[in-house]
Amino acid sequence: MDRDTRDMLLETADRFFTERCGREVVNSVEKGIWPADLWKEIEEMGLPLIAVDETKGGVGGTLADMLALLRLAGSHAVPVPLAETALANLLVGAAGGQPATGPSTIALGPLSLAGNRLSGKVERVPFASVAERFVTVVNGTLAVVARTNAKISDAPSHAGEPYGAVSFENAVCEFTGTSAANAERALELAALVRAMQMAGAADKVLATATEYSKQRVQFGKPISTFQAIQHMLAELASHVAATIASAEAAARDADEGGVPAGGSFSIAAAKSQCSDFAQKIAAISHQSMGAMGFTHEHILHHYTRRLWVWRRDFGSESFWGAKIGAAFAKAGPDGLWPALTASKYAA
Amino acid sequence: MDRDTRDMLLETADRFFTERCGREVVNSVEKGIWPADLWKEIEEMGLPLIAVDETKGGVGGTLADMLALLRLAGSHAVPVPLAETALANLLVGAAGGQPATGPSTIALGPLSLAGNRLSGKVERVPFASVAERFVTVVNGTLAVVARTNAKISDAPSHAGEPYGAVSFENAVCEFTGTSAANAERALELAALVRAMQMAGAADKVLATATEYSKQRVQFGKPISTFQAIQHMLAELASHVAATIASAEAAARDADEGGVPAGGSFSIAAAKSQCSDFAQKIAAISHQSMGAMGFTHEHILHHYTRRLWVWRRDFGSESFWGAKIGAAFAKAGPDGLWPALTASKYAA
Amino acid sequence: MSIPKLEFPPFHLPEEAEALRGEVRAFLKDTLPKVKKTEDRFSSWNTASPDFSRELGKKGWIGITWPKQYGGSEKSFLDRYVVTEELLGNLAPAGSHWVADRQSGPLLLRFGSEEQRQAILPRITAGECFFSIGMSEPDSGSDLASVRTRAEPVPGGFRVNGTKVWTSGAHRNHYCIALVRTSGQHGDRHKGLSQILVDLKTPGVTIRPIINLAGRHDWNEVTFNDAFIPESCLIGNEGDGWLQVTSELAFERSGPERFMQNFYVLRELVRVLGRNPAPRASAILGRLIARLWTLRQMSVAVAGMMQGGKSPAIEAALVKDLGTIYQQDLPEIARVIAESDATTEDDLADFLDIAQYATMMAPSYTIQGGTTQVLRGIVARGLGLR
Amino acid sequence: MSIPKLEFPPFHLPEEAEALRGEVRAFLKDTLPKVKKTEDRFSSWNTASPDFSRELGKKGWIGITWPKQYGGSEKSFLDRYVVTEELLGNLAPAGSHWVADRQSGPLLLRFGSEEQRQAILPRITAGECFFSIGMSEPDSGSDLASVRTRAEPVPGGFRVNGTKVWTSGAHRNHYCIALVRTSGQHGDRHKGLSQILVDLKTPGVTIRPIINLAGRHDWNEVTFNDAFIPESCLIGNEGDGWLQVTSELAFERSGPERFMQNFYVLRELVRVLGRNPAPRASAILGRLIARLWTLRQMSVAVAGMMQGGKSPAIEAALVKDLGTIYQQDLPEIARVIAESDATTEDDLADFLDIAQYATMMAPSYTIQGGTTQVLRGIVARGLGLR
Repeated sequence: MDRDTRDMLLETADRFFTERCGREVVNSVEKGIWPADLWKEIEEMGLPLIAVDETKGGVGGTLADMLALLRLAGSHAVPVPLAETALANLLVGAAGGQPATGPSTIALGPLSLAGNRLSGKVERVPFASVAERFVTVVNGTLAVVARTNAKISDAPSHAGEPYGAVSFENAVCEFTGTSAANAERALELAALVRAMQMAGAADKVLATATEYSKQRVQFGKPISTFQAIQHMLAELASHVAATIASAEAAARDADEGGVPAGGSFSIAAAKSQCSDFAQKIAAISHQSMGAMGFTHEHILHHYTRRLWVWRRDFGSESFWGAKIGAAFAKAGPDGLWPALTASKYAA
Repeated sequence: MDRDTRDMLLETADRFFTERCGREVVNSVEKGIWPADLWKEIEEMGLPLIAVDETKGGVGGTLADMLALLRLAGSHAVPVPLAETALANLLVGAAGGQPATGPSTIALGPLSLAGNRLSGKVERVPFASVAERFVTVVNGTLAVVARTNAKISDAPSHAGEPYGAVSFENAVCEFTGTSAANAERALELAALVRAMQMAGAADKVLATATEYSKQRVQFGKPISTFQAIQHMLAELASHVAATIASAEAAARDADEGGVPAGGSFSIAAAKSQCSDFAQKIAAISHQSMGAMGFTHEHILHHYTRRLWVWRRDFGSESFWGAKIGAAFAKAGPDGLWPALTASKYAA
Repeated sequence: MSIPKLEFPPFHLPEEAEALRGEVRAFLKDTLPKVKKTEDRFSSWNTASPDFSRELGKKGWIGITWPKQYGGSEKSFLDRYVVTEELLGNLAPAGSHWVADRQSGPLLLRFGSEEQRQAILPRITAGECFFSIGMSEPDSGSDLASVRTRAEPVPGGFRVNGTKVWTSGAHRNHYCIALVRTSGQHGDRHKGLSQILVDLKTPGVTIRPIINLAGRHDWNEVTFNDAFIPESCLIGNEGDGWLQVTSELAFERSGPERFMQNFYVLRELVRVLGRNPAPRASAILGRLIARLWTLRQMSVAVAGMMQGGKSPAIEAALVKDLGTIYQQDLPEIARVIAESDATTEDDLADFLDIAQYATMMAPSYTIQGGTTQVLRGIVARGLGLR
Repeated sequence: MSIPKLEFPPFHLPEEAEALRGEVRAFLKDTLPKVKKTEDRFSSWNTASPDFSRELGKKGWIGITWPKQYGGSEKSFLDRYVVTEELLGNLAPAGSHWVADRQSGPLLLRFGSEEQRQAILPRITAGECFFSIGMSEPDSGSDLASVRTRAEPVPGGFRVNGTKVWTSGAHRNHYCIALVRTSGQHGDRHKGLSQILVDLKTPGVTIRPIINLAGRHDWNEVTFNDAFIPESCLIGNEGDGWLQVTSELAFERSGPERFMQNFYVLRELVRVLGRNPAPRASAILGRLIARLWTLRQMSVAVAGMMQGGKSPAIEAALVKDLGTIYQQDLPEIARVIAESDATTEDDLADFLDIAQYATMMAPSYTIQGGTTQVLRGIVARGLGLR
């Protein structure tokens, strides 16, 4: 997708999300209502197929195109599994399969595959309760299981999205194929997707808190004029900036590498970074907004709660930090600087 | 010592420290100059013997009296081993020995005693370079070794005080006796002494930073009028308050228990607490004072650097925290609340 | 230097209070259901249970310091302290009577008419009458003096119009004490404000939920539409509202509820780390325990000072500020150490949910009883900076 | 919503720059003594070594972007970036030429007279001429416009009186560029200020050490007592001093020196944890590395924007703010994890000293290049809050 096409697509999507993913929709998803129309329109726009080849009916975008879209989706708290489905479709397409319509999700975890039979259990699968199929990678094989062949135990996330545990008991796969991304890589890509969504959400948190401070009057003047609030928001901006910068750098590195490999260290570092600062972003924004930001009525929590959930999804800062730390420890002190400047795991 | 006597003694000591422990004296100790006159006067006032029985020529004060004095000393950065000597004398007296004149220090660590011969090495012994004798407790025995029988390797602390490593190689002890405080208890008492010194230093840091903010003019007004500075100093006050409160509570509990035992948990908690917040106190005070507080000329660093050194002396927050954590973990969740309200290790 | 010394003189709760502690513990052991891992147990005093409150009332432990003529037990403020901290430490559902016991009752005792006292206080101590506070308004935030709700004098009482927000429990409580403007204009600030006792069933009073970010309904919007409040429901003197309210706020700052709202997390952390954690996990657990112990020492010291007739306002504000910091740190520190040192995967998953919930609730700690900004302003004033 | 979007477009340093990196590394490997555990290695650019700077000058790596006629290499700003970060990453003693290369030279290039350029720049690029900055005064602090040092026009030049403080390296450098008042009154603030080039050997200029809390002598007080400064030493136009200085400050904010002053601590942490740390220790190490990586990505992105002709002032301020936070966190986080996970006791003792030293130096990070207060003010303005 050339730059102009992407910009146009993002602009269209931005307008669409602004119009159609308002507070009410996000809230109703929390009540367990599936926004079927919204999903249908999203499919009609082709968004879940953004990184699927045109030969397979997709939009033909790159990994980078998909990630840019998902950052945007993150800044709108889009309450459907667009991220999960887009990634699932990308992986299915790259494994020689044909992406289907309907919401999909990614289930990565301790699964085993015998022939085309999948077994095992994955906790905290995003949108498990509404997904029509589960896409996973076991070692080097991609497998797709239809909802009917899985056992789902609902456990909504703290953001109210329909997460759940998914069990497969010798479940028949509707598709298996050699995956372009092995299991480890699939997890990296999923983590990167979350990092980009977090960048979008963080951005929105900053905009929301800043705007609020200009509107909210206390002791006769906008709270934005209080030095304590100004410094609070400046500190917030710093943490948001780090989130955005790390996610974008990792997206660039992963895109340059492609689906099978590349940018592994950057992804780990970005997810560690984004997860690390999520709490600070949430805490400062809430502190600056007081009781108002703590109500369900205000939109702030759509973003802060997602940040809290997403920091844990597909590996927390400790998970990715441990990967980085182990590699750098192994390489010793002299390996630190060269690896850091090369954005590579020390070896 | 009754309350009035103690107050009078503290008042006298306060005036004395104010007059005689000014910036120049503290700085000259850093240059390696031993303030012999100061020490002599301190001895003449009887301060190192504050908690030694009158029958042994001491002042006859309690543990609490000694701790109150050492908190005061901490708030003046008294650059001689008053704390170490007072504790050493207390222990020597309580072990049936006769405290001698001259600066002493406490060397607690992996030492072994065979008859009246002491062996082993202790790192970071406070005032090792100027102490005339080293007092230690090995298991249940207190031992005193003269400077001449020890090997001292100078390693000034980050506060510029003459710390050092001390080695004993089958060193003859000038006194051994059954210690009222076993080795573990001696470490507790030393940690408590440091906690009280930290309380004094923390208090002085707050006073110093607050006073400075009222004097220092920027952009045409005292910086104390900037909301950001006000909030910074308020946060500083919170951390100082916790330091003072925890140390004082532990001092009370230890005093009620007496030299051999009592208040063990409170001491551990207080030293953990004081060490835990030392950095925040130092960091905020420096931030509020900018470049001026970073100069050697200003007195702020006499206190912040001691806080940094003292937090590590006789057990860091991790050391004491681990003791507490291990006991509470062993007792399980139901033991937590009863132990906390009883100020006791959970059992 | 002339800045006020911060002192927290160590204080022993008296023997009677410690004896009472034993009684309370025994009672709670019998009365409380086994601790379950539900969000309802997170915050003892945000969890309403009229049944529990009634049982507690039977023991004489609500309004424990009040005169016997109003159903109280005439025990000391320190006895009350012990009951309160035992409720919190044992995760008891103390939400129903909490405000009545802690704020509204004492207010009525101090400023209320004899008629009000006799009518209300015995029902509070019996655990049968629950209160809300109607202070904040949509545009007031921390600026509590900017009250717009108007109580216009009419024959026999007041006609009240306006809106109160963040009114905890109004949907399940009986009364609300509201701060309203009885004279003067909005711009008059502190002047012309009064407190009135509002029966929440009064015609013209409408209660709408304000759901919090976790989807819980604790807060309400209470709207007055020409609601008639009888003259007998004026609390204290007309125009003294601000004075009365500010004396109330001081109460709010240094109690154990200011650092024990998520005590449950610490308890569960002990569980999840098992009986023999690695030294580094022990160290982190121990440091958290040390901080909580310190807060309790500070809080008890403030209670001791208050019992001794002092008004340690700055010290109380410092306890609240530190309590907030601690409660915000706790779930985050616990989360990280649990991730590496939990004994089982299942326990870990549960615990991560618990810790996340606590983190999600943490922003509310800075809202109750004065935001961090307001508190730091108080401390700054105490330091002579403003 | 209309707040400016924060963007840090990922930027690849160009191939030439990366090639240069290899050369610089090879040079440093040959030139630098083995890393010793001394405080002198903590902060590469606070450690002066005229010998090292001369060697670096021989390679053409000082003033690398400047025109060849002044001894420069006419390479890109990004080449300069790589040289800078390699000096820091390899803990090279870059303190002697640091200011001349980074601030003073560029200032002279931009505002200096041809005579000044020809006289000074070639000596800087040769690594033989070192600079200090005379900006702050005893009463100025962050309020840099409140300059009192006066340069009174006299025949042929100025007679200068006043005092500058925090002047790094004045005791070992050749020149100082001072901000002085050439017209108007103290109260005029930004107006009437000028920059002058001061030979530090000028009669009437006295340099006294200001020792820092760690006992190090980096800072100085520079006093002017009727010091005569020739007219030819005025930099730029009379009265343009403030303009020139503020354009200088922007330079200062987002370079790698803003987050790599205590890189040594991270390096040593890797050493002390050994080759196979426990997962929890790895996690903490990895998180620190991730944060440093992020800072570098941000800094490179800002460099890319600047190369592209943009003026990312807010972004640069954010990098500095985050860099400060990181550098203050690093030694404290490292200290705690080392205490539990160092492989040997001896290594641990050394490391705790290193980390403590770094913590002790950390307050200075908020002083250089704008205090945290000033920076947050800049960001707040960028957010449209002031």
